[in-house]
Amino acid sequence: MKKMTMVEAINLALKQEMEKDEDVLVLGEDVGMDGGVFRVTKGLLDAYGEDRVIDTPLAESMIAGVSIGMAIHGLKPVCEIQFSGFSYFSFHQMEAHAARYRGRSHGRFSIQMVLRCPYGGGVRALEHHSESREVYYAHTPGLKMVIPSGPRKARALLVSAIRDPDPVIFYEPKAVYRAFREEVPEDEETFPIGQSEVVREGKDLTFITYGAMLKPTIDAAETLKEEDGVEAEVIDLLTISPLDDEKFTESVQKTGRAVIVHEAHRSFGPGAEMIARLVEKSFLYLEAPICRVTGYDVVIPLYQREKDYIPDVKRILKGARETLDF
Amino acid sequence: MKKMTMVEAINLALKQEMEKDEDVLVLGEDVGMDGGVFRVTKGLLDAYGEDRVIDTPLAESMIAGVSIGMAIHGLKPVCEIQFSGFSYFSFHQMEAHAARYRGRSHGRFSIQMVLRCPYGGGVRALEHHSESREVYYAHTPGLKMVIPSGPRKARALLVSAIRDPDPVIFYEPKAVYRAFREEVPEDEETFPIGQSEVVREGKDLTFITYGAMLKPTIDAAETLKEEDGVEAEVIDLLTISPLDDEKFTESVQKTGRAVIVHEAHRSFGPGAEMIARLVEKSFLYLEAPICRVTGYDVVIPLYQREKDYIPDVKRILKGARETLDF
Amino acid sequence: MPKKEIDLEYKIEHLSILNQDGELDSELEPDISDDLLIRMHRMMLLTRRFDERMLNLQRQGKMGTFAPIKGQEASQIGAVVVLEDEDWMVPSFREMAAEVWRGKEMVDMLLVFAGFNEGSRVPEKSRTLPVCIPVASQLLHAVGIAYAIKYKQEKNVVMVFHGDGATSEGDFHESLNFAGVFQTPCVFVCQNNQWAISIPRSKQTRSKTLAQKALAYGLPGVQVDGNDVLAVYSAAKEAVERARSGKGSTFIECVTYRMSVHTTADDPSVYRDDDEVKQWEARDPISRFQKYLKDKELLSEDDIEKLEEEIKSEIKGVIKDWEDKMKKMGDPADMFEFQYAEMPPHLVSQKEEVEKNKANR
Amino acid sequence: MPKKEIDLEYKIEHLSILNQDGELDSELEPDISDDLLIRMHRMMLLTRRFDERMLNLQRQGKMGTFAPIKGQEASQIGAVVVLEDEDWMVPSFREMAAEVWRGKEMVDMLLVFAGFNEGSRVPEKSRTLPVCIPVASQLLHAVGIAYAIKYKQEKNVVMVFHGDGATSEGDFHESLNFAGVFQTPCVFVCQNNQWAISIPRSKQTRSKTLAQKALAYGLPGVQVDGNDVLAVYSAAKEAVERARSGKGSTFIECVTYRMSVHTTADDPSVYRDDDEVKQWEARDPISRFQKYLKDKELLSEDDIEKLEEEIKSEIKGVIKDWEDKMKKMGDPADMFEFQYAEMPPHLVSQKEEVEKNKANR
Ligand SMILES: Cc1ncc(C[n+]2csc(CCOP(=O)(O)OP(=O)(O)O)c2C)c(N)n1
Ligand SMILES: Cc1ncc(C[n+]2csc(CCOP(=O)(O)OP(=O)(O)O)c2C)c(N)n1
Ligand SMILES: [Mg+2]
Ligand SMILES: [Mg+2]
Repeated sequence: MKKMTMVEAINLALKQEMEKDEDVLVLGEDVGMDGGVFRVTKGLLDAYGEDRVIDTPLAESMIAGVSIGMAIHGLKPVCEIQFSGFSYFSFHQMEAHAARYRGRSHGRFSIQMVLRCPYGGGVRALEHHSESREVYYAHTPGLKMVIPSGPRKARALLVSAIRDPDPVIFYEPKAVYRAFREEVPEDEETFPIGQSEVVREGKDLTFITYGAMLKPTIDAAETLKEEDGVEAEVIDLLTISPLDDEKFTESVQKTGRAVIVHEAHRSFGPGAEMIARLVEKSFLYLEAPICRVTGYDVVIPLYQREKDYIPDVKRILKGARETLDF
Repeated sequence: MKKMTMVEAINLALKQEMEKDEDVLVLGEDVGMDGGVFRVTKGLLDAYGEDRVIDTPLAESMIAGVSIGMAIHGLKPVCEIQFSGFSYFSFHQMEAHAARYRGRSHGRFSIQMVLRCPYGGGVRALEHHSESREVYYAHTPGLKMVIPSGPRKARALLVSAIRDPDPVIFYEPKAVYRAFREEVPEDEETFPIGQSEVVREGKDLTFITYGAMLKPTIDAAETLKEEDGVEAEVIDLLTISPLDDEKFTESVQKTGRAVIVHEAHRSFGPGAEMIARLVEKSFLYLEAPICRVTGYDVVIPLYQREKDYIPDVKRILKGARETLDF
Repeated sequence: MPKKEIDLEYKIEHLSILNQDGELDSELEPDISDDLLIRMHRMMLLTRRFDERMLNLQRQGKMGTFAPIKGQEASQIGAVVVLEDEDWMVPSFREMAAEVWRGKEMVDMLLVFAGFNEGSRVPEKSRTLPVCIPVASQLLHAVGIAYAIKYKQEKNVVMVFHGDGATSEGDFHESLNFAGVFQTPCVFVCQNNQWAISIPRSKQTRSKTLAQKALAYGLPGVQVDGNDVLAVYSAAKEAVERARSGKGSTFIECVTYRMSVHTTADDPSVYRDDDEVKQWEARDPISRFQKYLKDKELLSEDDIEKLEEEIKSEIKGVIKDWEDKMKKMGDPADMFEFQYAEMPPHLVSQKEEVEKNKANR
Repeated sequence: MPKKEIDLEYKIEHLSILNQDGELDSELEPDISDDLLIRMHRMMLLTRRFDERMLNLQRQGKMGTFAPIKGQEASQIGAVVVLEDEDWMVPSFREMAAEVWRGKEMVDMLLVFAGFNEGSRVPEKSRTLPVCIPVASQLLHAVGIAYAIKYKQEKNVVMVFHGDGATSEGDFHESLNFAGVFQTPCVFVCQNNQWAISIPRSKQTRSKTLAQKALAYGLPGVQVDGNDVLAVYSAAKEAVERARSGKGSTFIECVTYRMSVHTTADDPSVYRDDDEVKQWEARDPISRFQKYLKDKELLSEDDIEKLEEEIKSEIKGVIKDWEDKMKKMGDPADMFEFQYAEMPPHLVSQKEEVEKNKANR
């Protein structure tokens, strides 16, 4: 198997789905000639032409709204918003329409579209390029919200997202884009949307995380083993909404302790929902308060202080140890 | 004291603040001549003229963005988005700018603006007129999010919001607009933003709620007393963000049991944050899982099924009894 | 200061064929078959009466909010009749006449306005979108469909409706720009009915016409008398032909008038003069069309009387049907349907919750 | 079909005064004091060199992403010098020259691009907004400020900058429409540098000029040679005077060119021809202005040499200052400042968390 970065793996998913299905097309700012500002759509224009790899004018509401229209007429658009921080320009289109045409038409129209965007910190970028606001989408009925953590899952999930009859918001952790390589099979691979995965087994503590936070969380789990003799289970959510609460419920009912790790702001953040579900379904199993290791409730600072905003191994360890010591 | 509806009380707040401070002005669609589609701004145009009570063209991003500019030059705009369902057209302006100019300018600019909009179900309206999506704003650092429950509080909170140096999203429960009257003092009254209120005392159970849900929650509390001999405490949040977790922490540490009631969708909804805070701060006091009685995770249906979507006394009672029986 | 003028190769024209007294500019008379003329007239009258009836039902408390179309029949029917069934029609929320022409069941309209989601269903073959409440947002769907048509090398077109107020929204701008850049087969029909709730056209924008906004996107724009069904037809026909033959989008401003309330929740007496309404009554699109049809001997007073009776009983039938249907509807658990192609686990359990609650009541 | 043409009373003109060889159309020569001319030239040269230096620092890994201005000095300086201190200037993210003219400290720019929030501070008296990254969204703030000025019956104006790509955004449309309806004292300066990252002007919109977009809002629009600092000055002067005298907004399209990369994260060789860049190098705004100044005997080769030296040491000083400042910065707990006027309890406790973490490291 070839070793790929996440950028290459996503590119592969796009290429193969376009090869297989003429209805799949790609649109966004600079996705054509330029191959995307992160080179995720590189080579697609040459392979499929400008009708199928569409360099749009600079307008995010348009990108989302036009994709909705395309889906109504049977296409399967994969649109790119250059950075998640600009996806709020199209938020009303996703909330009012992508999420609702199925219901509004009483089942007639499927908005089979994927809205891809890089999110999160880690690339020394300017303001608005480092946010992690998946909650806006996760709280919106009718949308699905997916966040892969590594190249192989990104490829498999994107293929599933493109084939999913519902609109999928696909947040790509830009810190992971070129951070490491993974073996990615050339042959088709999918991964079910709505399903999380236990990526490390353990009996003492459950970590729930996703996206760029998976790596430091696994590192923390390893340290806990080495330094504290603690076996931590790590769950990679992969889909944020609809939330797969089965796997983490099962895990926490075994370990009795949970730590949630995400880049997003803490208050009204994704972790709160996981805590709520754990309280609802596993109250009597909980041996300690569930800990949130998260971004703070401030605008993410420019890159010099970014590392203090984004959870790192030290903060994860601290949260885990407090939970274990409770 | 005069008895007023919430519409009249909000109108009074606007009138008095405009009378007192020339920098306060009102803008939005149909707020002038028409006095607003709910008549909240009635009479203001006649009293203050069209430069101060501005009928804008039909463009929500403009309404928010222009308000931000006005605030930068020292005005205190109170803008109206006709229904909260259309406020997402301006979401990027609130997220990217209203919330951030203070930080971005390192303290130089205050975006002293209020964005008012009617929210929630209950008026037999068309699609997009009944949503309750306060989480979008509550999760956004730099914004404040306020939801009054009755005429008197609405008036006092709006005055405080207008005087608050930070941008305040002011959601008005349209189901309450004309539902009942309350005595509202003619003389100035304010209520601190960021502070909740215990509106009914009790020792057995804590209800946490706000907006249009306060009324059925109090009714449920009364029923519990009559039928079950249970003394429920009821907390009216009033401010959703920054969340006043002190009062409900104190209450739940006394009662050991909590039920959260809101119209918003359940998943990744406001209730989740309250549960997370309770788990973090009051874990050992909890005698039962915290129950969420909420809107479901579906687009709010048109009015024939709306009553099945929005929590009512029966559903609140059911949640409370399950919590009490745990 | 003297500067070099740039030739924009551009002009904005106004088209009027049948004036307000029903007098014809015969040079411009479009070639419409007698049969089509009669069906257009019937639809205009039917929807006028249906509109009146709905207002009535709403006032009786039998329905929630709706947006009457009175006065805009010509600008809707004149445009929409030009479409083939396989063309797409994208309405805003005030195109009841155009929707009914396209096959939307009147009983479904009543159901929506009475608060039943079922009424917004779109039958399998229909290419008419459901109404769109958020102003101007549907324009992007229209150009997206148009792009898809072009991509698939099909020959259909899209016609999208919107109001004068809608021209102020960002989504309007982004749609027309997309249409210009990609030369999509999409015809924009602006129903300039002079008002956006309480905001008159003059306060909506400072541009002299709405039609000229097309220039910003390199698109042709034309203004027509929207109460003149022949003018609307001619402009729409030309625009649809342009689109169908691959020449791209056209923007049509129909100058018409909202003779009734904005919606049933609105009271226009607060903000507009009765005089203005009276002036526009004289320009009624139906009476002027009737005069034309009479002049052509396609219609007599007798025919009109018979037609009115026919329409009355048709509407009566629809209402009966509606009342019957409503009795069979309203299962609260239905709200969980059609949220996703497959119901995810959390909705399955919430649905069970609702069913349990229902059983316990 | 024959229709009645509507007189739009409208034309779009192109203004050019100093051609690419520095030859003057003396009839159009604006009346600018020698002192101002010299200061304009100095600023253009200073910011050209500073831009080059920043690119250098970025390539060495000392700074993060930034957007070079090379080639756009005239269209920025020509416009901004017309403003008074009490006027407002609202930049996008590529107006370094205009910002420095307005008093923005170069050291602060370096700080921002090196990832320190402190660099975006706005001094108490300054009426220049911080840069705005989300394209076109700043236009609404500009017209809002302009409304506030008018409301307060003050005499100042607002000048707002944006790019060609920005004209596609909904916020652009909504801003110009607001400016038209309320006749706000706001001058729009569009830096049409031919590219929006990899999207050429021709794919951004089908309209022949960007200037003509103003027609949609009933605003005057004009196109100028943006590499001709005299033309930009003249157009800006006229527009600012119009605005100041209560006659409302003007839209100015400066036809210029982005001679460098979009940002330091961009590689234009992927999407644009070197030949195009070469053509535009011949139209460089600085060399042509220098020729004009030499012809006027306001500048000699010697002066230029001296100036280059002066600038070099000025920039050196700035960089030294920057390096010193950076050493004193970076307390992580600072991220909690300026989120709200008063720090709410949850931030107080999160700040404590950060301080505790810091202490434990
Ligand atoms: C985005 C959005 N903002 C506000 C509203 C509330 N609203 C409904 S109709 C309307 C006026 C629309 O005016 P126009 O486009 O002229 O259409 P008309 O109602 O005249 O047919 C407004 C403001 C809405 N539905 N959507
Ligand atoms: C709303 C938004 N969308 C996308 C981007 C990413 N982006 C930054 S600059 C740019 C191109 C801007 O082009 P133009 O307006 O011509 O300005 P220029 O960069 O040429 O100065 C894009 C797409 C952004 N900053 N904001
Ligand atoms: Mg209208
Ligand atoms: Mg550009």
